[in-house]
Amino acid sequence: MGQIAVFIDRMRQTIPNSFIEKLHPIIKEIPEIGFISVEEDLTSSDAIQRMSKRLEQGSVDRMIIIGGSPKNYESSFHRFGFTTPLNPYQFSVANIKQQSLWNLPEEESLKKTKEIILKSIRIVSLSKPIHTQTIPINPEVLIIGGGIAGISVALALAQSGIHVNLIEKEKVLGGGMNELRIFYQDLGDAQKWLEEKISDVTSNQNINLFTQTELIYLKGHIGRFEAKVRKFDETEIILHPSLIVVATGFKREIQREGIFAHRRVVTFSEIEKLISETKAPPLYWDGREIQTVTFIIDRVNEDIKIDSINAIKQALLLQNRFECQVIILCKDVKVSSDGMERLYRRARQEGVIFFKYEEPPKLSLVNGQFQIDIKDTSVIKKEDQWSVSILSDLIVLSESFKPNPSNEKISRLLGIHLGDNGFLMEDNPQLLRIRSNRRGIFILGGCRFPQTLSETLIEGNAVSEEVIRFLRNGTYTYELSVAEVDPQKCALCYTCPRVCPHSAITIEKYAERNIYITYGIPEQNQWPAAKVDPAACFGCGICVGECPAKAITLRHQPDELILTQMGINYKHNS
Amino acid sequence: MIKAEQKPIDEILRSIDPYNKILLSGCGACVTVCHAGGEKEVGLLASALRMARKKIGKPLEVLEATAPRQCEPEFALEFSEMIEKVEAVVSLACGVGVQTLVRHFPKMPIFPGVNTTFLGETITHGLWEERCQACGNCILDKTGGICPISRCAKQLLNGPCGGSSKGKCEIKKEADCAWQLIYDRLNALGQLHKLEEIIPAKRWGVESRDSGLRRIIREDLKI
Amino acid sequence: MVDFDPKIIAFCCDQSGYPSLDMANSLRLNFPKNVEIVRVPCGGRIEAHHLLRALETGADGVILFICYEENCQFLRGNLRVKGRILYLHKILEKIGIEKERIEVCYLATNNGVKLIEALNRKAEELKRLGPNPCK
Amino acid sequence: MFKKSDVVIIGGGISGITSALELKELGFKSTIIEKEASIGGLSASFCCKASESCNKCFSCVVDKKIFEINTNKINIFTNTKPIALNGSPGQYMLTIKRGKEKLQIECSAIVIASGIEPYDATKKVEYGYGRFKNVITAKDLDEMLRKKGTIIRPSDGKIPQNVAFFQCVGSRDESIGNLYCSQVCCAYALRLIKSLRHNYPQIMFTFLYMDIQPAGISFKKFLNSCQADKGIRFIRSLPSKVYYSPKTENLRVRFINPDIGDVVEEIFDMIILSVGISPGKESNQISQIFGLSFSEDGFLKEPPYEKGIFLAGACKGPKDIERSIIDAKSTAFKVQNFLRGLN
Repeated sequence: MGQIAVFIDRMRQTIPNSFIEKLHPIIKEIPEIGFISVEEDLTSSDAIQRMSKRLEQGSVDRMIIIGGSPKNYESSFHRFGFTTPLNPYQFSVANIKQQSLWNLPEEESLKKTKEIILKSIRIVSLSKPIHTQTIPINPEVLIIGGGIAGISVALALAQSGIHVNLIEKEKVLGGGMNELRIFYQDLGDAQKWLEEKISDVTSNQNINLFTQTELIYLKGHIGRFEAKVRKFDETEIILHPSLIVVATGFKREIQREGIFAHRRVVTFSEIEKLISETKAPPLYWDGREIQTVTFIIDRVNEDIKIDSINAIKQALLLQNRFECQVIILCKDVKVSSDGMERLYRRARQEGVIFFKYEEPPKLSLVNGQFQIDIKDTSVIKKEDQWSVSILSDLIVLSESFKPNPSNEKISRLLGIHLGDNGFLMEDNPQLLRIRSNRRGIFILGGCRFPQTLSETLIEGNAVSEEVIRFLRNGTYTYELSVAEVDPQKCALCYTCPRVCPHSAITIEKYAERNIYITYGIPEQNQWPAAKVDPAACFGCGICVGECPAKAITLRHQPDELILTQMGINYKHNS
Repeated sequence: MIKAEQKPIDEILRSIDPYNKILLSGCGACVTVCHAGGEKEVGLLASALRMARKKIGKPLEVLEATAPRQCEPEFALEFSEMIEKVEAVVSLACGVGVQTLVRHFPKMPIFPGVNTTFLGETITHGLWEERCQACGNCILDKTGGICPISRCAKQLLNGPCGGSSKGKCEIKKEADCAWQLIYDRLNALGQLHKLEEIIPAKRWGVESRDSGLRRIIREDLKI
Repeated sequence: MVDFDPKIIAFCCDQSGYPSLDMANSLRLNFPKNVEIVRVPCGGRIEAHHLLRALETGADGVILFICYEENCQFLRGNLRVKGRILYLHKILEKIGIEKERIEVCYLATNNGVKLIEALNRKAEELKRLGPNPCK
Repeated sequence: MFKKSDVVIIGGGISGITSALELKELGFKSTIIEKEASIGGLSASFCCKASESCNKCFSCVVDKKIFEINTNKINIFTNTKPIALNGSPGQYMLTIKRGKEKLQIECSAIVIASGIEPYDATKKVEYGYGRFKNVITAKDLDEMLRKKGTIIRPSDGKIPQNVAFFQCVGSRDESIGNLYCSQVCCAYALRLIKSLRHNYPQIMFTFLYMDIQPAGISFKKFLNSCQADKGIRFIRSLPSKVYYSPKTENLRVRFINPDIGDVVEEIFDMIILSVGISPGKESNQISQIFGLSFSEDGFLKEPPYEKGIFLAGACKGPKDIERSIIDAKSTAFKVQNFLRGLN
C-alpha cells in the first residue's frame, strides 16, 4: 500500500497557526504519512487545483484531510470531477472541528486531535476505490394517465424533443378536467382550453398516444424500463421508456343515501354542466325552474379546497346570470388560492349567503322543496342563535375525492408506495411532491393529492424539469457507492426486495450456477439471487441492515468502516 | 419451509453454563429465511452471549460459523476443525441440523439455539403461519388445497366443529377456521360436491409418526 | 453515582444527525468528554449487531441520531432501525443490561442544540447507571 | 467589473436557491443577487417544528438546499441590489450595486425571486404589537425557538402557561386592504403549537381563527391530532382588542366565544400573532427596474414569456416552502425553454 497524503485545512483561520505547528510533529510520527500540506480554505476551487497538482507528483494513493465537516469536502470532490489520480472515495476527513476541541485545555485537545487523526488514517487504509458507471439513456418517456396533468407534461416534453408515450385507459383524454367548464379566475371557457391542449397532443409528432390502454407489467429500472401495455383490442405493445410519469388522477364519488338520493340533489359536475350549457335564465333542472340553490360542502374531504372554489364560483354565476338565490353551507371557507378571497368577498356582496356549521344540517322535503335547518352561528348571543330554515329548489352536494381504484395495481406494478389514505406515495417532505420512491418515476396531480388546476400545471412543469435533467445528456452517470449482493450467500429469502424503499432490488437469474462457465453465462446456467440495480440504488444501506445471511455489503460503508469509526481496531479483532 | 424461533437467551445461557469456549453454528437455509439462525443472528447471539457472561464474570469465547445447509453431512463436517477447538456447540439450525452435528460429532455437547416451530409460509414480512404437519399422506386434493391437519385446531377431516364462528376458530380466536376456508374455496371453485365425500380417518399408526421413525428409502439412489 | 466519563458512541445519520452535529460544532457547544462519532448514510444502515458490538467493546452507552418519522430521506430507514432497536431492547433485558444504554433520538437537519442536550442528558444518565458491566 | 452569466436570479431565498440549483442541473450558469449578508431569505429563519414525528414544515429541506448551494460553486453576490437593467430579451445587461461598488452582468434571462415579507404587525394597532412586551409575532417566536431553543415571555423570561394564537393578522382583512389569504399561516401556527405542546406539555394554547385553510396531503391527519389535543382550544373568532395590565404584564383579550355565546374577556400571559404575508419591500423598486406590473393584491405579475424575465416563488403570491420549491422548479423549466429558444 502506498503512502497517505495529509492536507490541513485551516478553514479560513478557524484553526490557529500555533495549533497547526503543534500538530506537525504528531502527524510526522505516523509512519504511513507521505507529505503534509496546509491550505487556507480547502473548499475553494484554486485550493482544490493546487491539491490535485500536488497529488499528481507524489507517490501517495490515498489522503486524509484535517479540517471541518467531511460533508463539505465530499460534496465538492464527488461532484466536480475531482480529477486527480486519487479515487474520490479514498480519502477520509479528520474532523477536528468536532466536539468543541477548542473548549478543552490544550494538552487534552491535542491528545484528542491525535486520536481523531489516527482514526481517520485507519479509515482511509480500509477504504477501497469506488468508480462511476455510465449508461446510455434514450429520450423516451412513458406517461400513465391522459388527464390534464399527463397532457401538460406530454406537451412540455414533446416540445423539448423527447419521445412521449401517453397511455390513457379511457376513450378520450382529459380525465377529471372534462368536468370543469369554467375557470374560477376569469370565468373563461375551460373546455375550449382543454380541447386545444388535446388537439395539440394528437397532432404532435413526438407524442405516441394510446387510448383505452392499460399498463400490464413493468420490468427494469431507470433508463432501461420495459413496459408492456395492452390496448382495448387485446394487442400488446412493449415500450422501452427511460423514465415514467404517473398521473392517473383521482376519483369522485358521491354517497347518495336518504334524502341525498333525490333527483334534485346534484353534484358539482352536474351544476357546472348545467350552468355552462344554459344560455339565458331561467334555469331548469328536472323539469322545474330553479330559484334557490343550496351548496352543502365539507361533508367529506375537509382538507381539499377544490369544493370551496367551485361552490363560490358557481354561486356567483347562479346569482348573476340566472338570478338565483344561493346559500353555501360549509365548515370552513377555504380561500387559500390566489384570488379566492376576493371572489369570496364578491360573492358575499352579491348576496350569496354563507353559513358555517359544526353539526351537519338537517334536510327534509316540504311541498317539493328542500327544507334545510341549520343553526346560525354568526349571531353572537347564544340565546339569539335561532335555527334557520332555508327552502331550496336544488341542493348541490360535494363529492368525496377518492383515490383512483387502480392505485393499488399501479403501485404494485411500478413498485411505488401507497400512502395511508390510498393515494400514491406517503407524505414525506424529502420527496418534494413530485418524486416517487423509485428513481426515474415521477408522480403528479390528483393521484397523489387532489388539488387545483393551477397547482397541477406548476407541478407538471416541475416534473418536466426533472425529466429533462435526466435526459439532457443522453447518458446517466452514477457512482457505484451502492449495495451489492454476494449471490453465493444469498438465501433467496426475499427480505431485501421487500424492505428496499426504492424498489431497486429484484430476485433475478444472474449469478453463476456452474463455476466452469466464467464469462457471458448462458441463461440456463444462471442461478437466481437478489440483485441490486446500481442505477436505482440510493446507497442507504437499509437492505444491508436487514439481510439475515449478511450477503449484502454497502460498498462505501462496509461493516469494517463502521466498526473502525466506533473505535474498534478491526484488523485485530477479526 | 421450516420455520423456527430463537430460544430465549437465558435458556441458551443455562445450557452452556459450564463451558468457556463454544461454537455458534448457523445455517444458511430455512432458518436464515425466517430470521432465526442465519449469519446475522449468529453474530448477534454471539455478542449477546459474550456480554451476558462477561457481566457475571465468566467470560465466554465464541466462535462463529454458518454452513450453507447444516443438515447435509458434508457441510456439517466442515465444522470439524472448529469443533476441535471448543467445548460445546450451540446450533442455530433446525432440529434436523442439530442432529446432523450430533451424529457426526459424538463426543461434543451440542445444544439447540432455536425452537423448530413448524412448516410454514410467509404471509407478510415478519409473519409466518403453519401450513403442513408432514402427516405423510396428503389430502389437499380433497379439501380444496387447504390443509385441515395443520390449520384446524382439532385436525378434523370432515367439516368444522360446532365452535366455528363467523369464520374464526374457537381455539384461537384470531385464526381463520380451516373448514370455513375450505368451504369458501370449494364454493368459489364450484366443487362443493367434494364435501360430500367422507375423508376416512387417518391411519396415523401406519403412515405417520405413530408407527415409529419414518424413513424414505430409494434403492435406486443409494450409492 | 460513580464518577467517571462514560463512553458514548453516537451514530449519526448523514441526513439529520451529522448536519446537526456540524451545527453544534460551529456553535461551539460543549460536548460530554468521551464521545465517539459514527457516521452512517441512513439510520437504516445501523444494525443490531453494531450496537451490541459497541457495548461489548467498551462503550457505556449508544445513542442513535436519526431523522424524524415521515422525514427519512430514504423513506423507511428510521422505521427499520426503530424495529431493530425494539428487538435489541428485548435481548438486553434478557441478559440483564439496562436498555436505556441504547437510545434513539430523532432530529432534523438543524437541531444542533437538541443533539447536544441529548448527549449531555445521556452522559448524566450513564453516570447514574454506572459503567457498562460487559466491557 | 463585468461578468457573464446565462441567468441572473434576484433573491437568494428558497425559490432563488432552487432555481439556481435546477438551472445548473439543466446546464446553465446562474448568478444569485441577494440583498442580505447571507442567503436563505425568510425560509432559512424557520426552526424545525417536529413534535414526536415530522410535521412537514420543510425547514430541513431548506437547510439541505442551502448546504447544496454552498458546495455547488454558484456565483452569489450578497449585500447586493440590482439598480438598472439595459438591453433586450436574450441580451440583458444588469447593473448591480454592492456597497459602493457597481458591477455589470450580462445575461440572457432573469429570474425574480424577491420573496415576501411577514406582515408588519404594528399596523394592527388594536393588538398592541410593539407596545406590549408579551405580544409577539409567530415569526419572533420562531426566531426565539431557533436561537434560544425555548419559548419565554419577553417581559420576565419565564415559560408562559397560557398562550393565545391570533390568526389572520394582516390577511383577509378589509380594514388594512389585504384582500387575500396568506395561505400558509394556519398550518404554520398549528405546527408551532404542536411542536411546543410536545416539548412543553404544561402550556395551554388557544387558537383564535376565522377559517382553517388546508395545507396538503397529511394536513387532515395533523389537524385531527391537534383537535384531539386537550391542550389546544380552537375558537372560531378573531379577537377585537387586547388590553394590557402593567402589573403582571398579562394580556386581556376581548373576543366572541361561540361556546359561551357571548363577548368574553380572557387573560393570557402571552399572545402570538400569526402574521400574514405581504409583498416584499423591494418589490416596488424591482417592478420599476424590470418593468413589471402588480397584481390586485400588490404582488408581482408574471411578464410575458418573450421578455425573458420570470418570476419564481412567493413574490407572485403567497406560497409555503414546498410550493415555492415546486414553483422554482417550474420556473427553471420555463427559463430553460426560453434559453433553448423553445416557446
